[in-house]
Amino acid sequence: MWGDAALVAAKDLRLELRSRVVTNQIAPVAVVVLMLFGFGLDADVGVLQKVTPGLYWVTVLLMALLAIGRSVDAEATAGARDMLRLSGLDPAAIFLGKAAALVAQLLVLEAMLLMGVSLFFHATIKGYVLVFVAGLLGTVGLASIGTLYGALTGGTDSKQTLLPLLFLPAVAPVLLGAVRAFEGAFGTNPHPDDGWPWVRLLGVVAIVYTAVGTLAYGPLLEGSDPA
Amino acid sequence: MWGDAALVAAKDLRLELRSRVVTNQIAPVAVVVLMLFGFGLDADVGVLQKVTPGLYWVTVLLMALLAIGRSVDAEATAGARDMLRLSGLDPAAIFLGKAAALVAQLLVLEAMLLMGVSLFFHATIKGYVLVFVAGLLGTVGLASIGTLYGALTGGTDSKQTLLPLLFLPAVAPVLLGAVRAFEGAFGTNPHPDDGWPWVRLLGVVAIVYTAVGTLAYGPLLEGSDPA
Amino acid sequence: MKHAGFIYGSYALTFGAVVVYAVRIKARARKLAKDLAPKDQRWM
Amino acid sequence: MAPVVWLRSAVSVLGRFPALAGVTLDASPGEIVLVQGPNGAGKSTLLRACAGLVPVVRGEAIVLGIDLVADRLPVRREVAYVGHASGLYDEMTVADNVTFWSRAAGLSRDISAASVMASMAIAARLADVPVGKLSAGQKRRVSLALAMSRGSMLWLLDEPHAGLDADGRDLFDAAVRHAARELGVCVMLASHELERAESLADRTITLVGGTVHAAPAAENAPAPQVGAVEPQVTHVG
Amino acid sequence: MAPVVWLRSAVSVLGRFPALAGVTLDASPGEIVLVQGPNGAGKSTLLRACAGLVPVVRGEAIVLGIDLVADRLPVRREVAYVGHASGLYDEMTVADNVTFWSRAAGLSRDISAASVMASMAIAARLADVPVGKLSAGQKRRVSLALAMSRGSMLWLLDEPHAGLDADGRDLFDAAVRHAARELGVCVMLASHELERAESLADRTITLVGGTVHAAPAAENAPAPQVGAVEPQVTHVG
Amino acid sequence: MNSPVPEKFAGTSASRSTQVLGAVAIVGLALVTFLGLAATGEDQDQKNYYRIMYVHVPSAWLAYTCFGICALASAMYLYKKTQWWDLVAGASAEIGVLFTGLALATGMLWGKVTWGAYWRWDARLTFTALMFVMFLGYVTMRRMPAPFEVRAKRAAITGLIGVVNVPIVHFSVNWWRTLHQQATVLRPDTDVKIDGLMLFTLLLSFAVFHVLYVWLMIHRFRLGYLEDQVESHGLERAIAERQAEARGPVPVGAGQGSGQ
Ligand code: HEM
Ligand SMILES: Nc1ncnc2c1ncn2[C@@H]1O[C@H](COP(=O)(O)OP(=O)(O)OP(=O)(O)O)[C@@H](O)[C@H]1O
Ligand SMILES: Nc1ncnc2c1ncn2[C@@H]1O[C@H](COP(=O)(O)OP(=O)(O)OP(=O)(O)O)[C@@H](O)[C@H]1O
Ligand SMILES: [Mg+2]
Ligand SMILES: [Mg+2]
Repeated sequence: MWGDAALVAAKDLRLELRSRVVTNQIAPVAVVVLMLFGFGLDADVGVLQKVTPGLYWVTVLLMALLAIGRSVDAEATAGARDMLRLSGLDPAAIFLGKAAALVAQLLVLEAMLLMGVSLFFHATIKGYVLVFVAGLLGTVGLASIGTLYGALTGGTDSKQTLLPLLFLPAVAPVLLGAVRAFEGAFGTNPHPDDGWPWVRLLGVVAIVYTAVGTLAYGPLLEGSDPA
Repeated sequence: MWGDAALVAAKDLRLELRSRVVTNQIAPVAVVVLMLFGFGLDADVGVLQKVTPGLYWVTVLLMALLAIGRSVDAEATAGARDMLRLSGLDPAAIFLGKAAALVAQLLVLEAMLLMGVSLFFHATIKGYVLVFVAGLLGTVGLASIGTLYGALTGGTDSKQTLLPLLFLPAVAPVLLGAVRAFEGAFGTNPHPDDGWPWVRLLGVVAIVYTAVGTLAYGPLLEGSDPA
Repeated sequence: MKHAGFIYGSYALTFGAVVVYAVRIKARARKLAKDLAPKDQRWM
Repeated sequence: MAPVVWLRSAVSVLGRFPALAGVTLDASPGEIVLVQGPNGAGKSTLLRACAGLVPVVRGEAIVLGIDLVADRLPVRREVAYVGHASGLYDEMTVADNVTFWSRAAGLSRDISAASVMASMAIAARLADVPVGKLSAGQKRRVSLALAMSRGSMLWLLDEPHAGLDADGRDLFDAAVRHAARELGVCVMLASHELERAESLADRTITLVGGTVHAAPAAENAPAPQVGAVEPQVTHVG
Repeated sequence: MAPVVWLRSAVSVLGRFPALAGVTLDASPGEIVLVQGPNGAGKSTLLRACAGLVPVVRGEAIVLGIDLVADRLPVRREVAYVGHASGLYDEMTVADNVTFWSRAAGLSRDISAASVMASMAIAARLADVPVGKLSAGQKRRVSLALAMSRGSMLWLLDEPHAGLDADGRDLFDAAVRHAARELGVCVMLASHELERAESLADRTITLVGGTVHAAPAAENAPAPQVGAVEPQVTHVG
Repeated sequence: MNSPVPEKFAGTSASRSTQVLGAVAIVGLALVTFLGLAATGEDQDQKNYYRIMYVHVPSAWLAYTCFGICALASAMYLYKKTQWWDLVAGASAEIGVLFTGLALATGMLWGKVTWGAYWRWDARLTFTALMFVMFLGYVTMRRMPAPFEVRAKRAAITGLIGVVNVPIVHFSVNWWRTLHQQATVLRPDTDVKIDGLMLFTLLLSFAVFHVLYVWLMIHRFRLGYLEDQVESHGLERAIAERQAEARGPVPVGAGQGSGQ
């Protein structure tokens, strides 16, 4: 199973390396989005700094959506889904592999974005460890939810269901926790708690969704193309 | 030509009605983003109200990006592009039709978002006419720029993501004008001008890009499949 | 001078970038020209 | 009669690969030409080049009196092309697809979706089924029916028999024969089902490595009339 | 020998449409069975049901000793299936695709991509071309080569000849014959190229409207051995 | 069309004219450096930081020139459809990206010393950055493989749209009153406000940067032409190879095309 997961992750990363979409194209977009945020809120620097963690994670969410779109598109055609189902790959391995590839790509993006934020938004990082841990856990959470979400929306028929609405309650705690943790790390949190308690939330969500994904991906991959 | 445009618009809307991607997938994302900002800034209602127009339009922009991706995807397969090229439809009509369908979808989303904003962010709309006109013109600008760049970047190997790279910079004036106009309409503008001057900017951008798109869509559709 | 680093740095950055760019396009031209007959190397 | 398709040393490039490496070919009105050859020989590319979907970058190409080297766009609305992929909107029903594409092609509103479907004997119950749910052959029938309804004088059909059942093949062959014999349509088809295709075709051209390997007749027609084009011989290779 | 495919009044539903409306069928090891029938008859659905891609909702189905009604997932990794669409990654090169799918299928690392490609005579120059750029027939060859390399005892091939050139067909037919005769593989193929397919097949089954219309031999084999399944007769329609 | 290249310059993108231009540019830059860093006096409130101006401002203006020429050449391409105009547009845009990047970088250094931060949310800064990204997109787009006419037409349209950014950047300080320096030299009322030697140095720098531009343009244009030439020679070779493949042994089953 771990071997299979590595195989799938390597495949997804190879697709990315061939197209370089994330590195060459999504990354600049992230920067532009940040600029638009910055300019849209330029009125006063105080507000900007206050909302920096929120803007950061919303940008990450957008990047994640684009990256997930790519990851899903790779298996979007009916033929590709069949191949995957017949491949003999354990669905859990497919899930873990795809999520891992997504985490790798997102982490690179986030590191870049963090530099952008500290340069353009004058964010000063006070807790590096907190940023790192919260970033990692938040990313794992986003990636596993995203991969699940992708399986839900990838098949043609499920588009007509309300399943994608599940995305909403799932992703909200991750983003919220991550924003709060970053507020702690950037020292912009008005509350005295320093962000670490939120990391626990992020950790729980990451673990839960990774577990749910590992178990549920099979049935989802299964059910997503009834025709 | 108007008939052709209506034909294309009706087709795109019909595809949306059948797949419900915008309503089921894009709308929830918008809600997540709004909630995120809401929670992030709830501590201080003053700040929240001050940045509401900015957050509103940034959210609209994100949704527009996703909806445009969807609109481009409809014609993304090699076969569909061929059919469109061979169809005898005037490219200008294809552009106008696709942009119009996009405007229709975005307006629905924006109306929902506006309700969300006034409910959750306690935004009070003082100038309904201003909101309506600025919203409409801003949306037309977004949709025409998006459709244009969709053609520019569609069909290449890296479809969805080169799009934003070119689209976002062009869209900055729209975003800016719309935010300022909404600040006027929400009464949160620190400056005394009430937002109408910005509507002029929005109008100019909408007209310019609709004109450019009508003229340039043919060559772009043409060029977009290098293989 | 106060902040001399920034002032000299900006000059160095500007000239340095231009030099790097110039060297790169010239080298690339040299490399490509190797595979072409002299008559095919120039527009005019 | 002036040839409908007139190619002289035509070259087309996909990526950096010269899929057509100098094709010389004439096809006249009313003629059914079979293009055969091994996989990757360039059959599909040849049909796509004639449809104005792929640029001709060297040589000369005049199709339906339009010079493709100068401007290939006008030819697109004049031809009826069916490729390997259907290009129909999978999420829209058969009837909606047929209506949309017929209107787009400027077909009269009198021609109903049902009558287009009937031309390839597509069951009426399928009208409300999304195209994505159809079987391979059913989808093929829709594509062929749409192409044949365009009233074009040049049909470019890429493996039209693939996916069709015995009835469908007979129906299709009859339609092609009728179009060629009665209406003077020029039909070019690529196929690997040689027996069936050869019995339908008037002439067979073998494409190998992007060039015509063996054509029974020498291609010697003069260049057909075109707006303002001087026939200049630019043989390559 | 126990049949590899053993269906009794099997029903499969696509959306609300019973694409298989009660199919009874046996296929033994070493047998080549041709499934023919009009468009939309359910041939593809039959093959997909046997591959475990479409559920059997009524009747009985035992494939490779696995009861599909109870749990169809385990059969998937046991069969070699080639459908209408290729399912390869268009953006990845041929070699990368072949390597990925072979590894995924658990093939030994000793089997190189080149050797898989060679089994369908895919030109070595194509190894580095993205699959999306291949011609229809070249893509088909890759799919077939991959399926045939899986070492499966049941091959389910949906219109395998479509797109293949003359050489490719000969190569493919020889591979199928070899597998059936020498290795005892059971091959089921759907096809509309009746002459070619019938000469290859041992037996032809005609499917019409989701049921077997005419099978030369009565299907009378007893249910093959399965883990813990009681053969319960649930005939429908 | 092709005239022989002098022996001396074969295999390079240089020529007599570029040698002369290059020499002028080097001397000019040396002069600007001397005047800018040593000869000119201190500014009252800017102290010495303003010296960055002599590279920052000409870089920004040259970027305008580059994108202007790119747009002009793009329009000419759409009108004439010749490779020459396409190459000019591509070369000019690429150099424009370089100098926009330099204006940004030097502006950020300047900002750090005067405003205390590398970046401020100012209209000119934002739009300059957006202009940079847009033309970066333009350059990326030109590199994507596509048939010449297709790529050229697309690039031309993108270039024409992109140039709209130039007036936006230029007038942004008037439209959105903000931090960045208002027009000092190119003011609507021509009442120039700065000291004579400073002004001379700035104008000299402006001129020298444009000489540099011409030099870069010639080299970049020739490189672009070489790239196209190599591509088209590669095509000739590929065509020949494919024809050879066709003349080789006829594949079984493919050769017996007989017709009637
Ligand atoms: C990242 C930061 C900066 C960027 C992107 C930037 C960009 C530009 C651009 C595009 C121009 C050309 C304007 C025109 O004439 O249309 C310009 C001019 C100029 N900049 Fe900056 N700039 C930056 C920072 C600064 C700073 C910090 C200063 C000094 C306080 C400064 C002083 C000037 C001056 C004096 C001019 C000439 C103004 C004129 O005559 O129009 N810039 N800058
Ligand atoms: N980007 C590319 N790089 C290399 N080769 C390419 C590229 N794009 C296309 N090709 C080659 O160009 C040829 C295209 O041929 P085409 O599709 O016209 O073949 P065909 O005669 O229709 O074959 P088939 O019988 O398989 O349908 C193929 O050999 C393909 O490998
Ligand atoms: N959602 C649906 N609604 C109605 N009919 C459907 C639906 N999904 C599939 N069908 C029908 O089910 C049948 C599927 O048949 P299948 O694809 O197995 O045919 P086939 O025998 O392989 O045909 P072909 O020769 O054309 O490949 C078709 O008649 C199709 O119209
Ligand atoms: Mg083909
Ligand atoms: Mg089928």
